[in-house]
Amino acid sequence: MSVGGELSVISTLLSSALLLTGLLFFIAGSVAMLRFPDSYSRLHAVTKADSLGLGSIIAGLMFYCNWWQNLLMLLIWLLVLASGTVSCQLLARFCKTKQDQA
Amino acid sequence: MSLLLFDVLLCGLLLALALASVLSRQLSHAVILYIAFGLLMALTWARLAAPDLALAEAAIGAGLTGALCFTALARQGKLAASPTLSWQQRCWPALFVLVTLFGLLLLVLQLPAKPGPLPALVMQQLAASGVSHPVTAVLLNFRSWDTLLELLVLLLALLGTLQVAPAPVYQSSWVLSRSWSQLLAPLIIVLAGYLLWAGAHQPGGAFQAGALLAAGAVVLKLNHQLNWLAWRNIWVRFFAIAGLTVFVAAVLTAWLLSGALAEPVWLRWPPELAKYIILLIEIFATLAIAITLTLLVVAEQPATPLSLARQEDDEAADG
Amino acid sequence: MVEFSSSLNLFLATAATLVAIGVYGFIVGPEPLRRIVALNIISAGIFMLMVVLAYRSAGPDAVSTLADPVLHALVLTGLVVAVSATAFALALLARLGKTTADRPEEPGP
Amino acid sequence: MMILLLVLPLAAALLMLLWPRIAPLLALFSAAVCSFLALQLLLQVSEQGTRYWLLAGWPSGLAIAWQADTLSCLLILLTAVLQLLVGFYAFATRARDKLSQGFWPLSSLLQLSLTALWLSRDLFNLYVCLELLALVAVALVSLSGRKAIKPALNYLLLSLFGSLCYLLGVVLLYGAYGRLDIAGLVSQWQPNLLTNSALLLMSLGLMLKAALWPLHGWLPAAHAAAPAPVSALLSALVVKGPLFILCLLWLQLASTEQAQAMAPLFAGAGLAALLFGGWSALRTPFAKNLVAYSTVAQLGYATLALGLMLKFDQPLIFAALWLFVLAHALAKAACFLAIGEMSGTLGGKRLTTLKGASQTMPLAMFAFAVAGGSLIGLPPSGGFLAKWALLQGLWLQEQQLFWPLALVLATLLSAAYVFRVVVLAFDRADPVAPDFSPQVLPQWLALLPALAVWAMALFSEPLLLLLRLEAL
Repeated sequence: MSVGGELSVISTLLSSALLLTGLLFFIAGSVAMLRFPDSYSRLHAVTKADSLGLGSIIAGLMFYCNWWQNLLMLLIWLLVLASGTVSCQLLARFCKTKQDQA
Repeated sequence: MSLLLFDVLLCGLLLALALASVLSRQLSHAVILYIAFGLLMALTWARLAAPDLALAEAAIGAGLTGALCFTALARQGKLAASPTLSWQQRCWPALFVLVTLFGLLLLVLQLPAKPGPLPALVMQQLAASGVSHPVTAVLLNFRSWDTLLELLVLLLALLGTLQVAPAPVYQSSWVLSRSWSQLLAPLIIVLAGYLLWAGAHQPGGAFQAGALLAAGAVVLKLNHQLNWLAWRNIWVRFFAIAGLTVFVAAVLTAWLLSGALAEPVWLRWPPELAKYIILLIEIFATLAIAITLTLLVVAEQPATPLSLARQEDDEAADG
Repeated sequence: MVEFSSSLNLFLATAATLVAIGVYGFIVGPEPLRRIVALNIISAGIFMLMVVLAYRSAGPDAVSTLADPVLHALVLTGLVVAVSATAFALALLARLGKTTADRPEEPGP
Repeated sequence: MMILLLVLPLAAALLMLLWPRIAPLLALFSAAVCSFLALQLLLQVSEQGTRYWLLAGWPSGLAIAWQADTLSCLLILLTAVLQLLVGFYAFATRARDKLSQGFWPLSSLLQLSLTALWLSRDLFNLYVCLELLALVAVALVSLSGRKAIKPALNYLLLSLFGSLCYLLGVVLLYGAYGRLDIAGLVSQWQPNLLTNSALLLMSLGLMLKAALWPLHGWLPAAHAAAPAPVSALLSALVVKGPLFILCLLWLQLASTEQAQAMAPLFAGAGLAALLFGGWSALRTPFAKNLVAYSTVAQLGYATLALGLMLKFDQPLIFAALWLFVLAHALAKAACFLAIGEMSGTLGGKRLTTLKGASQTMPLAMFAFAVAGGSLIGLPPSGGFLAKWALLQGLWLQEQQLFWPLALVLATLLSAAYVFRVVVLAFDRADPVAPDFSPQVLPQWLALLPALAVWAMALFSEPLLLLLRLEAL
């Protein structure tokens, strides 16, 4: 994947910006996970920020790869998005039932 | 230089996670940190030119061990904070461990840098092994006896688990997660098939494929699917031991085929058939590994006579 | 080349430290589940030592020549053995938790 | 033939999982055939000399190495025969003891893993065998239900820790020499810091697994909690596996200086085990714990013999080491079966249950007394044979008064704990229920290994010759 040398300046800048944005979202999500008070807001922070973060990192990486790898990365992103959504819902429901019981 | 920076970061994170997992006050934190540690280990294997291990670690080490630990946590009931230890209880072991660490560092840093004779030997014999991926060749031809015993270890862990495991704690299933797991299933089967097929010439193989299949089956089973997948079903038992059975059958057949030789050699595959034998073993081993790992994670109380005494024991306790 | 060897030493030292951390966790405990996690950390350290040794035998240009496949195969075997043993230990632990949880309900002898 | 010895128990175990109904039959059949095959193999090897195999015919280093010398063959034979005996006992008492069906496949797998261990001469393969052995042993212990879970978990965790120590040592050796077969390592062996530490690490792990003093803490609880046939197998066979590897390491791999340096440590640990184990056996109120502590003490003899062997390099002491192991295996199997039978029939775990057992269950008590005689070392039992060989070996060295004296002290201790049971048994029995009718067959089965250990004296010449043929 080390074809980075052939990229134009704009592409490099763009991809770096995307990568940095993704990183920022990840860090924000992780900090929120540690700092937020209850399960719901943590879930909210983690799933949203991480989906977006992963998306922009993948977008940033797309400048370096061929179409086949890009397709795979997109697929991975979709899978992560969907499973993140499902597991977020599951956890939230679990929390809700526990709350109701208590 | 950037690679060195990456390495420093990776190692630092690994150590921090391991330390935090050991020292954390709550057991649940320890488990979560350990799972993160497992994922980073997979990354480390990839960094150290061991893609086979990265695949296996991601599936087995992080995924299944994590699921197992969480099941254990769930079974323990309420999450109590760990008993606090006095500083003496922490200090003396720490001192001892520091001395050990110093000794170990001294040792590992003086290991010679020259490679041993085996890698060259593997490359030299690779053509005769029937596969072109050296790790698979070592696993299923050069040191196949280890692999047979290892399959046995896996089966044994299952036997032991079935004997002792209490009834699993099921949460009620939910439509969305069930349909999502059903959606994932074909993808996982395709991926596992690919890994299995790839194992002959590139990273991948029975264990990785089996672990992946098991992960899919565990998710399905947690959603109340695959109800036939239980030890009391004779076909499940049959396939759980199929890996070993086919292995032994192949050994015996190969041994009988080589009977023409003055001294038949055990575990020797005939070179022209080696490829097919290894493929056959791998297919059945994958199925066996998948079933075994699934049952290990979602062990149900068997209705087979495997543990009659245990059930009576339980009934006595209930009565 | 300098970078290669300093990286390697770094990984070697990390492996040794992981083993030490695991040993500490195993000795201090105190819950069985944490001991099991600690055992897994020890085995991760040992496997890491093996993988670094394998990587080292390949030399600095590890992309072109392969790392020691024997060690990789041994680690794979070790991984499966470790996960089997962990699963069994966790099953025993779960059973133990159930037994101790049941005890108060039993009529005392 | 070699292959059948491994394939038969494996195939039997797999079939048992499919059809649990015929499990006992299969187990007994495979054990019987294996006993016969092992005897054949022993005869063949003692006539034609040691046999070597490189598995799958790959060049040395790449392939896993096997070796069948007389010692390995003797141990294989012992494993198969004890398996058969214990299997018969378990079959005869299955109705009363409610032994789980899980016992049968596990016992066959135990036989397989031990046979694989006795044959293997490859450090990593030995590690896999050790893990297999540990998992089988723990699964067997956990058969007896809830009371065994805690000891079983403890046993498993310590055993895993021991395996990891051993594995770390193996990895260090591989890092240094790049190979795993013992023969190959011997040819390149150099005594230095690296090999020293690797040997020490491996020994630490193996001593933990073999329950050698001072790492024996887990053994009494685990062995006492298991069902009687399982305790017999564990004490007689399972702890001997790591001991065997320990001997391989120190007698084959280690250089003379390393061995000399380690000798006093082993001898001291052996002596401490003898004294401590004997004393604990004298104090415990439970019958099975007494026998389990006696295992700790008797393993002390083997450790002591290993230490002295390393020090004096005397073939007679080597023979003594393995005579101890053989005699102890047979005697301890008899002890556990007899005690299990008595406490099963009389109902109770305490030693006081055995009061008057000489009148209520004379046969089982006789078996215990006869086996105890070998544990003490009364002539002409197997235990005596071993002790005599050890003393003879020491005699050949001058100025050795300390060790014989220590042996006498240890003998007195073991006599004390055996007589503790025997005296209790000869007390007047409490009146028994009118329908009291102990089963006779299991008692005879307990007596058989006890008689076998005394019969060892008849074969003392060939046994000594077999074991002296080669120092491993």
